[in-house]
Amino acid sequence: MILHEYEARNLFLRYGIKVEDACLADSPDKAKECCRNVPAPYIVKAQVRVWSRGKLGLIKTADTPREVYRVAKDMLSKKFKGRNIDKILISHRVKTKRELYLSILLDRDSRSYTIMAGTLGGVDIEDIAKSYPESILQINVNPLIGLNPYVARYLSSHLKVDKESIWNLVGNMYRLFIDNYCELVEVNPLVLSGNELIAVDRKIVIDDSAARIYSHLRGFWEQYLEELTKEERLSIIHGFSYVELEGNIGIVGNGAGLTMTSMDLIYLEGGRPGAFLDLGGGANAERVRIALEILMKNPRIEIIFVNILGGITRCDEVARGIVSLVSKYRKPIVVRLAGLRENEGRKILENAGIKVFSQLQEAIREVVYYGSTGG
Amino acid sequence: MILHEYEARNLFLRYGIKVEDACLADSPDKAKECCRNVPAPYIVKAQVRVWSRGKLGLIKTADTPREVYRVAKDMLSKKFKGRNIDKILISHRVKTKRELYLSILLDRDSRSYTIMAGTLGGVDIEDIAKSYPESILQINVNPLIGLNPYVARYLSSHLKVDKESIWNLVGNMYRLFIDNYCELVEVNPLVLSGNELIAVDRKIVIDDSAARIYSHLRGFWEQYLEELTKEERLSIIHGFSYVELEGNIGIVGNGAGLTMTSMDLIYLEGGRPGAFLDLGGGANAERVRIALEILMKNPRIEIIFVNILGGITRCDEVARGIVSLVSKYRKPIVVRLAGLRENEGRKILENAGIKVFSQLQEAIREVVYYGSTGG
Amino acid sequence: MAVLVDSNTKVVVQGITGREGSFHTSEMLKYGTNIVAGVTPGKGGTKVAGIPVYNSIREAITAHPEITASIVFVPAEYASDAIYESIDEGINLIVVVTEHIPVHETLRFVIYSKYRESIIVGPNTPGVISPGKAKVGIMPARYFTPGTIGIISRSGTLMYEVSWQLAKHGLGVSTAIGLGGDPVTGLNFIEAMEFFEEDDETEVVILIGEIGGKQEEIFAKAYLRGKFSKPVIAFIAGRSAPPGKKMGHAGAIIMREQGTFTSKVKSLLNSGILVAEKLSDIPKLVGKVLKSVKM
Amino acid sequence: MAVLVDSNTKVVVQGITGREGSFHTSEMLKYGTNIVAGVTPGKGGTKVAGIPVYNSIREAITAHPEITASIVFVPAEYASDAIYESIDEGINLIVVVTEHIPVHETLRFVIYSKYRESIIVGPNTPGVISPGKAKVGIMPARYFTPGTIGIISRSGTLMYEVSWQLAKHGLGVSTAIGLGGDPVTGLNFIEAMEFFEEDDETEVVILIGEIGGKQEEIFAKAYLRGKFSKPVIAFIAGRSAPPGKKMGHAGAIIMREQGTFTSKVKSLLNSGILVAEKLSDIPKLVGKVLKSVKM
Repeated sequence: MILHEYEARNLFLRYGIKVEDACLADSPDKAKECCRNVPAPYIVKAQVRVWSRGKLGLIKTADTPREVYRVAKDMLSKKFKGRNIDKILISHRVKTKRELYLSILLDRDSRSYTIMAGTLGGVDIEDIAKSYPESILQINVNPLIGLNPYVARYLSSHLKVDKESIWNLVGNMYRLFIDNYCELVEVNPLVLSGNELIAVDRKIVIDDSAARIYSHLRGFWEQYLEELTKEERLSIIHGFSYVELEGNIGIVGNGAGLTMTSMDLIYLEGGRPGAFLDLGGGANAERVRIALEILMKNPRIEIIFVNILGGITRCDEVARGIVSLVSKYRKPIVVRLAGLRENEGRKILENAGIKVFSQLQEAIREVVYYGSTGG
Repeated sequence: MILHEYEARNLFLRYGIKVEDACLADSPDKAKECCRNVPAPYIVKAQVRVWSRGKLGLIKTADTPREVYRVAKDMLSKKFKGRNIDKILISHRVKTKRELYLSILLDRDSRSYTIMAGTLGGVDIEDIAKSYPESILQINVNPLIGLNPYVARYLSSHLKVDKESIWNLVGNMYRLFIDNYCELVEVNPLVLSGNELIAVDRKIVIDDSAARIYSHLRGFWEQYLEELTKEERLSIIHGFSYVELEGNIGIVGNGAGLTMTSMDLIYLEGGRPGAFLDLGGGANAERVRIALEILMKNPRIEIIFVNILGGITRCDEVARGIVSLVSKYRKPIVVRLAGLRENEGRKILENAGIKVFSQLQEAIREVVYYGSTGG
Repeated sequence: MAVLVDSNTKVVVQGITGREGSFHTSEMLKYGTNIVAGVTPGKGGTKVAGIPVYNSIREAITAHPEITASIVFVPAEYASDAIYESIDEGINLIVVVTEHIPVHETLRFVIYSKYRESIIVGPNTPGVISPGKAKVGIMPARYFTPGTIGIISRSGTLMYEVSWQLAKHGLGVSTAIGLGGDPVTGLNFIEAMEFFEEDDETEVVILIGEIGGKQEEIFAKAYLRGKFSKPVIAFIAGRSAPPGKKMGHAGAIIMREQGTFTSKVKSLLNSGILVAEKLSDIPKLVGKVLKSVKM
Repeated sequence: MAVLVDSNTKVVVQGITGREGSFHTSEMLKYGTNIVAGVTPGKGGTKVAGIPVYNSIREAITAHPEITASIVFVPAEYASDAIYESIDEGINLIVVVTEHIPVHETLRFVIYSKYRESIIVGPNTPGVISPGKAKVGIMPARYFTPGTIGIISRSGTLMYEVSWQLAKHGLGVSTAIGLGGDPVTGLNFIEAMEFFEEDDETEVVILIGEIGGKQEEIFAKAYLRGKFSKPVIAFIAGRSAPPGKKMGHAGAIIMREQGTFTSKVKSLLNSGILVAEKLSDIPKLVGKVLKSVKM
């Protein structure tokens, strides 16, 4: 889960990291009021969980409280990905000598943490990595060892900042990263103002699995769930992976690989996937029913493809679950089913007029055909 | 360095571990006064840096303040290994349900820490290990991982104590162990009184190398140095290993292996080693001179064997250092010398009437002969 | 022969008294897997499917010193502790079925397992099966028939699917290893391939990858350098996945992680590895390779 | 052939500008060791004995990617940091001369080096010498002549002594490894022996142990189990040491550590290893063994 920037800012503060003056607002009036405590000039940032807000027009500058009001009003009236923008952060625009970049991330491939330090901050790090790779220093940190003092030597010499300041900063960021099970802690830009290092914009990504079970992360997790649609929330509670796409075919499968492969095949055959729903492990009848209901209620979805390669699941149970829904929602379904009591399940479905396949490829062709003819 | 028990007790307190009521005294009067704050019955323990004080008669019980006074007077008038016993600890004798044993040590061979937990505490753990090995549970803890919760499960089930209490205790002991660079943290006995675990007697050994360089250990280190003889202190400052033995031959060598081997050979030839002094690395002329002076001043030493296999050391310099001392102290010296400018060194020594050998075995025979004839 | 598990593997089940643990203990026993003990703290002295339950791994090993492997069904909150317990007690192979273990915890115990020379499969894995010999996992047995093809898969259900398609073409599997769907796992493609490279019985290996991470690219590089001699056929799921989305366990799509479908397929092809466009192409490709191997 | 170091070894000296570092850099260069760079933070850009100095290992490796080994002269307070730096930058062999590194720190970086597959020799070691090829250490060259005998020693000066006695009997050394005098070291006897076991040139190995710890006993057990095929001759220092005393670096004599002279000699003899009573017996024993090897 990507934290909101204001949540990240609070965490930075709690770990003793210097941040800019700022104030959270949920209305243009509140935004203007914020300006009493935050000195001009300003930067106004939409609080949405997304990468590269700058490129998306979700970050604006303002020089006066009046301008802040105007920008705030505009921003708060907008939608982003179907949701209202309901919070904005009014930050002081820090005067800078230099803008730098600093992040710690979990690198799955090297089985370590990676610190990235860039001499060119304030812009998209991926662009910088392409155009000026030598401006970025990478240091791997082993999780069992933690930060060694040489890290401060390396950072100080690359970023041309005082060794003690950068050691304090990276140490605090590292503690934040570890304590909160982060996949990423990023400061961009890290501003050198006078002799102080200020973390002016930040991004934190927390591991969902940790947020699920550890009480000190519960606040972030609940805030996150609250912002989801009912369907997305339901998916998370049941451990589904649910992604909405552009097309009209809804895909349910057990296992990410199998569901993705179904999607790939539909795409290769010319169909248009409209939603991806991975049931995860344990495809029992109840879970299949809940998942199907999510897709049934999605207005973009015209046809549903269910791909259950169970083995342990009882197919007759799954079949009964499917049948109970079909009569209620009347969207066509194509099922590919295999597992325990497969024949019994097939009979139940076929009696309800649902086409059942045991070969994946055939099922896919059927779905795409249905999908392109509108069912 | 073995900490004094009262130092260990203070550390335990600082790490939130429950200990018995106690009071440090340096006179019989002070000991009696202690009894105002420490409830009867009592246990009086000499504060000396040694293993198994019980067996050595350095721990006595007392039931009344008057008895404490008597025991204290007796104990404080004694010497231990040539030094006055100048501090005693007056402890409350805790009523116990059961006496247990718990320690954490650094195990060089398994490259890990080891937790040892015994159901039979209050007696010598080595005796217990021989007679009742099944009463001791061992758990290895990897330094990069630290304590896992299962350790509490194992300890609780072996010691038959509440899981949460033992988890707290072992966690605090572990932090103490790590923070203070301990080779050993031991509680014996660990007393179960009511439902509380009380660390009634303790032993801590701290790594000298850490005590040398880390400021938070400096207090212990300086106290330790203060209690040494001038010669021992000098040895430590210069990084020598100095051990006094029973015989009359003083042995100086560079490198523990070579010095020990010299000692072994003298012993095999029937000589009696009286002191062992390993110069450690870097046998330069100045270090050789200081080391020799320590042995020259030791009244038990009648003859000195110097074994320098330098290679990089300039032998002529070493020789001049030796010669300057010989005239001053007049104890016979046998030298085995090899290294840079070996011949020049040999000449200088021989001119001063000192026998020089390049073969170890021959030199040893000469020393033993000298040693048994009284020089 | 087979890799990782066979009829000599002696298994302890961690979390045996739970719903999943007890169910799959029965299933594994039915398949012939040699399960000798179970562990659930506080449930020592009971039995599950006739298998004795102990309070700790040490108790289990004291009673059954022949134990060589563990399978972990312990819930995410307690899974790491159970895994450390097994590593510390010297168990060689630990199959972690548990889902949703925080990735920081996985990172730590995976690194530690390398130091202690324990092999961890998973987390979030269906496990390992050597058809006809033993399964230490939760895969449905019916899709697997014995043979000479090794399978290494990041996805569980795709592993079943592929094995099934092979079976329908008369092709069987020596061992199928589910690496597990989490971003960090105990075995990766290279480490799993090392076992197959050493296995006399395995003639060809199918590698089932997916978008996210760079494991497939790293494997391709090692293959190109000549680290392995056996032929490999690959399949990558996720060609149609929109960028920047988490598709199931396809891993956190954090920026700077390039593992796209295109980059994976490109580096595999570049290393002389056959890449199947569709799952259904795999048996054909295997057939071709086996013919060339035989020559 | 030789083990660990030879004329292809490219060395960086950590702490090159210190008194010890600069002196031994010259000595190693005189011996022919291939030293290509030195590191001292803050002293980058200078030279020592003609060798360029860098601020960090990464800078040194960027300028000299051929570096394969490091020798560490950094004082105890900063030594661990320097060692982690070298491990993390992928240096294969790290020889740690520094004395008095706290044992908790050594424990940590030694464990870490195993995970990263770096070889650490020491701390508190004279280093490694392959006579006639290279020395990465502080041993006096004059005592070593080339030959077919491997030496593994916990003591530095005893290693010189033994090599010298061999030389006087016309016997030479393939490689001599000083394990280091500290209680915990990177290589132990078994790990060092593994290198010699693989080395075609080494015919017999001399193991120089001392009281304290149980390394010699553990080695003996492994030898008894048949882990090694080459003949081993052992010598143990400390037969006359009084119990419970620290004799130089002979290790912390913490209670429960049995490593006495008697237990060591007993288990070595028990494993079929010849044990020399006196140092001066070693050449004779080697001669005997070599004769039987030749037959």
